[in-house]
Amino acid sequence: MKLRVQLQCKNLHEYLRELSPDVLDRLYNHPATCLAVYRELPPLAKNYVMRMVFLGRPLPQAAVALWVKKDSKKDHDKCVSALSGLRLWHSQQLPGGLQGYILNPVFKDNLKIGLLGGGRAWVDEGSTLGPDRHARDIESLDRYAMERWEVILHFMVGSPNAAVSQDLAQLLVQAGLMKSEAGEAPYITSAGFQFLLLDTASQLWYFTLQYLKTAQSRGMDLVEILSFLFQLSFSTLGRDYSVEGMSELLLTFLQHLREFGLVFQRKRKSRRYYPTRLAITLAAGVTTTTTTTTTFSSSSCMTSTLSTGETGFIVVETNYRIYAYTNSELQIALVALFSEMLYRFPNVVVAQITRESVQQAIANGITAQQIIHFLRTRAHPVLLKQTPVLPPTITDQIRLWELERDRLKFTEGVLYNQFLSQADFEVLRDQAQSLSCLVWQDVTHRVMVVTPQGHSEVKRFWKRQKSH
Amino acid sequence: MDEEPERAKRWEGGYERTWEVLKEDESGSLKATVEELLFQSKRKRVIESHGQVRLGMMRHLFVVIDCSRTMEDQDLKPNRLTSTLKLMEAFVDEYFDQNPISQVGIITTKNKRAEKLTELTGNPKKHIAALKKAVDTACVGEPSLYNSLNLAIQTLKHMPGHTSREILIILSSLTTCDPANIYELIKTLKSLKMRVSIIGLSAEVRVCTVLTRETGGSYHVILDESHFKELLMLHVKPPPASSSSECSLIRMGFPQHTVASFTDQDAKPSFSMSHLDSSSGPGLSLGGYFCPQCHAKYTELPVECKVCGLTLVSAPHLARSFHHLFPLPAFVEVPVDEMESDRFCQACQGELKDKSAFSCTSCHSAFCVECDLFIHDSLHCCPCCIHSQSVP
Amino acid sequence: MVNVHKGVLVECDPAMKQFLLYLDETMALGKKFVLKDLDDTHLFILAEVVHTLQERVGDLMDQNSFPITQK
Amino acid sequence: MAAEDEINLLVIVVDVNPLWWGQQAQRGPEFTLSKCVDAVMVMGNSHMAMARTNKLAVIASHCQDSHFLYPRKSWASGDNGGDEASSSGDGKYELLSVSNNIIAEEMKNIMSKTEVRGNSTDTLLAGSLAKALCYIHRVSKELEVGQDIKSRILVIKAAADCARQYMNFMNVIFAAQKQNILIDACVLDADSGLLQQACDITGGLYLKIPQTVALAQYLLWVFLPDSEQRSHLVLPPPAHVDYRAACFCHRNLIEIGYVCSVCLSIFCNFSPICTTCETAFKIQLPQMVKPKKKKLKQAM
Repeated sequence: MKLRVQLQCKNLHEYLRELSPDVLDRLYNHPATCLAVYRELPPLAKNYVMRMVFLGRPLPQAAVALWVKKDSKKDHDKCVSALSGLRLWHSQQLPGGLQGYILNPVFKDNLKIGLLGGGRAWVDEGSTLGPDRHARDIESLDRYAMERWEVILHFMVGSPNAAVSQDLAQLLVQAGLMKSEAGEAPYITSAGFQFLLLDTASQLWYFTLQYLKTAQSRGMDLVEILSFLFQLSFSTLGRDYSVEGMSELLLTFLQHLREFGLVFQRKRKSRRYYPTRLAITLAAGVTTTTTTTTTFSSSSCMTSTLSTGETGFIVVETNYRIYAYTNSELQIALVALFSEMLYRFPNVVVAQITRESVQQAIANGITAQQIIHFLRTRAHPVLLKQTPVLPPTITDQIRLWELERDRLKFTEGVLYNQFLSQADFEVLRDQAQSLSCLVWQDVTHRVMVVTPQGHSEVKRFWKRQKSH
Repeated sequence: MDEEPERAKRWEGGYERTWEVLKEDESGSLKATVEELLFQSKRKRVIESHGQVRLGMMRHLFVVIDCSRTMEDQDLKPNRLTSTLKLMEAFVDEYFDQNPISQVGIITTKNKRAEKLTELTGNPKKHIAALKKAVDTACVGEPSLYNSLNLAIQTLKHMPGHTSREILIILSSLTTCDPANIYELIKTLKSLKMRVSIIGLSAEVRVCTVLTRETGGSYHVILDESHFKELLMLHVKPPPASSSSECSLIRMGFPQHTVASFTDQDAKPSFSMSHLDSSSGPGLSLGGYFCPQCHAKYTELPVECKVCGLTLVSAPHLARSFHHLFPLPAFVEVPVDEMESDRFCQACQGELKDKSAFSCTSCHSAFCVECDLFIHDSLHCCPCCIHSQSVP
Repeated sequence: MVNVHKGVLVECDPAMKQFLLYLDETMALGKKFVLKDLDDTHLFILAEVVHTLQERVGDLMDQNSFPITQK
Repeated sequence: MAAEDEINLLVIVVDVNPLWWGQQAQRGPEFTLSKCVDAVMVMGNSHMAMARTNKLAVIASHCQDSHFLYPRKSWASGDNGGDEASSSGDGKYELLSVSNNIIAEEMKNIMSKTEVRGNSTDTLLAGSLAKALCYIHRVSKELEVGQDIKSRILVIKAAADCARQYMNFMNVIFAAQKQNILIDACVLDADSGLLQQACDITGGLYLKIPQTVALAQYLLWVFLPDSEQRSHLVLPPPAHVDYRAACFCHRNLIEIGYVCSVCLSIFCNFSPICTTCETAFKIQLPQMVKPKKKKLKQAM
């Protein structure tokens, strides 16, 4: 009955927790992964790790618990579970019989290497190749990255001149962002619309997660590509790195990243690559995207837009007008998803949010929250100076328009009525309740509704009951 | 308005071509001149500090707030009263920050009467609380200049001669309802060496001009809210002491803060004297400041001992006022092109991007505009001179 | 004897319920579709009308809304 | 995670007074300046590794000068901290190795360039703190709209206090307090009254470490958490701060004194003329005072 599919996106920790312990331990074998995982820990847990990283011995658990004040017990428990969940520390018996904590030795060593050095180099230096004659500056890298990424988005909305590789198209279909019926060009799904409205960092992270999901089926080693991704995210913007020493598998991966715009490589066979801002801020998307439905605080949205090097271009006024200062066909198309276009000028389009346009968007599976999030993350700096960033009249009205569609709530079910006795009703109701298929009941009128799935079970029970 | 009473009014002055400041560049853009103007206005904020003038460091100030019907005008948003009270809160904070051993009292006037909102005290919290509450007061009737001044005089005239006696009036109404001849009162004020300053919210009024001129205060009329704030903040700086004011050595106590922990067996909770007059709040606490003369306990400084009358302060309180006494001379503007040293600000290490830098007169280090402002507004000492000072 | 109906449980505000009952009585959808009136906020209806019903409710909302913006 | 939303700037001020460190090297060779700088680097690296938005600055406080060790002066000119700075190739996070190289290099520069004039054994902390504040001020001015910054200063202090700095030091403390900047102090040698006051007024932590060899551990345990996390952690209790005033005439600490109403100088005994501003005071006895001198002596 429900028409909408919510776009769910996990954060890094939720993702890692699902991996097997074996894979996790192998992941921690690279300093970059350790640093990335460390950064995503709760702030208090980061301090725990820092306090223990230079200690050789395990610490008594009781002593660790005394690190925090009494009022912050809850935060402490959260940290303990986060650290244990990610296998960053283990419990260990101390000589005196006490329980103690010790950091995962692999994690500890590699974090130390990441912080202070003393290990192997992550990659061969670009400098061994000598200076690049075609060196790229940061602006051109940014431009390149955004262009590449927009091609993918363009492809999703079906722009005629956006072409992507077969691999990528397939990935989009597998991710559920597009659908393709036999022989026809793929078209966008409602999840795809929701995806378009995310900020770039979150889009990227969602996309990466989907990529990782399918990576194993392509015969790729999860650990190898994850380590490489994290390594990229800790590289310096505007520097070149050499592909020397990369396995065949990673080279294919690199080609994929090149298509997404995460790295720049002048030619397919070029011996060097430049990570772009998209790759470096990949980790930023990790934190800001928890689930797309959560309310974002304005500041966290800020970091995500800023980090990808875009500036906001949308001004929303209380008279329901939107001014989008952009030339990008894609951005204009995105704005048009939930608004009515009024005028188009060389550097700006004027649109209007109307009830019809919002309802149309909602019918496409976009939620009000996603529209508001889209507007907020792309808000013009002028708009950002005011609090709240968006006029409350607009945000409230968009939410109200969404609620309008929810005045009726439908639940499929089977109605039981005309019970002969109260006892009969109660027996059957209790049974339905224990099968947890009871949807609704009215004791005085002896009426109840069960789910269609539970119906057969309840019916069988009733037959047996009667035959007694 | 404070200098010459017979100065030409603006409408009598020459025809000003204010728009001629703006000049287009070759491409027809105004950007350069606008930036130049912004730069100039930034720079203007560094007020020329008057070097060796004796200041009245211990101030007793009464602020009179007009609460007459005119305060309901909405030319300041949301209305004059709310806007004034908001600014007053900031003023009180800043005042005690800059004048830690001074006192303030607030008087409101409406309906031809004057009432004390708060007594003359050195505790900012009380004033802020009272101001927050005052937002709901109804603005009625006419203000009375005479009654408010009279009320302020009653308290101020008992203040010792070495302190300043000041009254600041925020006047919204164009009229005042006085029970007697105000010119007599002005004479009294003058003889008592009280300084009256006025900030007008509407327009210039003759009686105010006379009042401020006679008592040596200043009179300004606001242009808009930001100007209002600027004018109010001018009164945060201690005024030059009148030459005839007395000087004396004041006895003060510097109590030590004793922190008693719960583990200490001897520590007994005791009542703080400062809670005597406040009806709310728990008075019992462990540590505190003990008056070195009579051992009465206080939780906050500065305070005048309720028992023996000794003024209790801590050394940092006095230090807070030092920058008024030893102001940092203004830096001189030097064009960046003429500088021989590398073009980085000595303080923040940033590149000097503007056309001119600012150089300290004694150590000749160059600073950027932002640092210049910051140094004069908050820091009050030159980051580079500190180094040279120590070399004998 | 216990009676069993397959259908859809509708949960809505009382005002909306009245509107549904009105549609039912006037045979606006061409037939009766309310199987049972449960209480103030619940109805049990035929499953096949759900889609048309949503459209009708949408129409009602359209009639009740006024353009809040002028172009 | 609220900490991700704002920029967290840590400015470390290291006391590199060559006299003190020279003496220290003779006293105990196990803790030298280079060890101390290493500890600072560990602290800085840990801070920067914590979050992408964390920023670091290091200032060396010398006898007569203070130098920015990191970032370099050209820090605004680009993200890539210079071409010559490359990663160390031993698995360290690139950003960290770049910053560590810069710090080490600048440190070398200072030590080789500056010669010690005079025999002042005290470090000019006030100057370094003032520069730190200017730097913080500048960084916060350059923020983009909507960004927040939280800054704190960590002082690693070796040499003794300098009494002549008192006024400047106080000015710096009040400026920091106004900007909501914490000043933390990690003291290696004798207790510093000035820093105690600084920490107390700005709400920072003051710690005199008993074992200098373990400096890095102390830094990581006590000073790494930012103010937000400090509210959860059990940390050393606030130091007892002596707020008694010292009189200007004999430098005695006094509980009751006399304060000049004109210049706020503090005296332990009553005297008819203020020695600082030469004001003659009115005494309760009648007809003692001549007309006052209006000219004041140059104060400094």
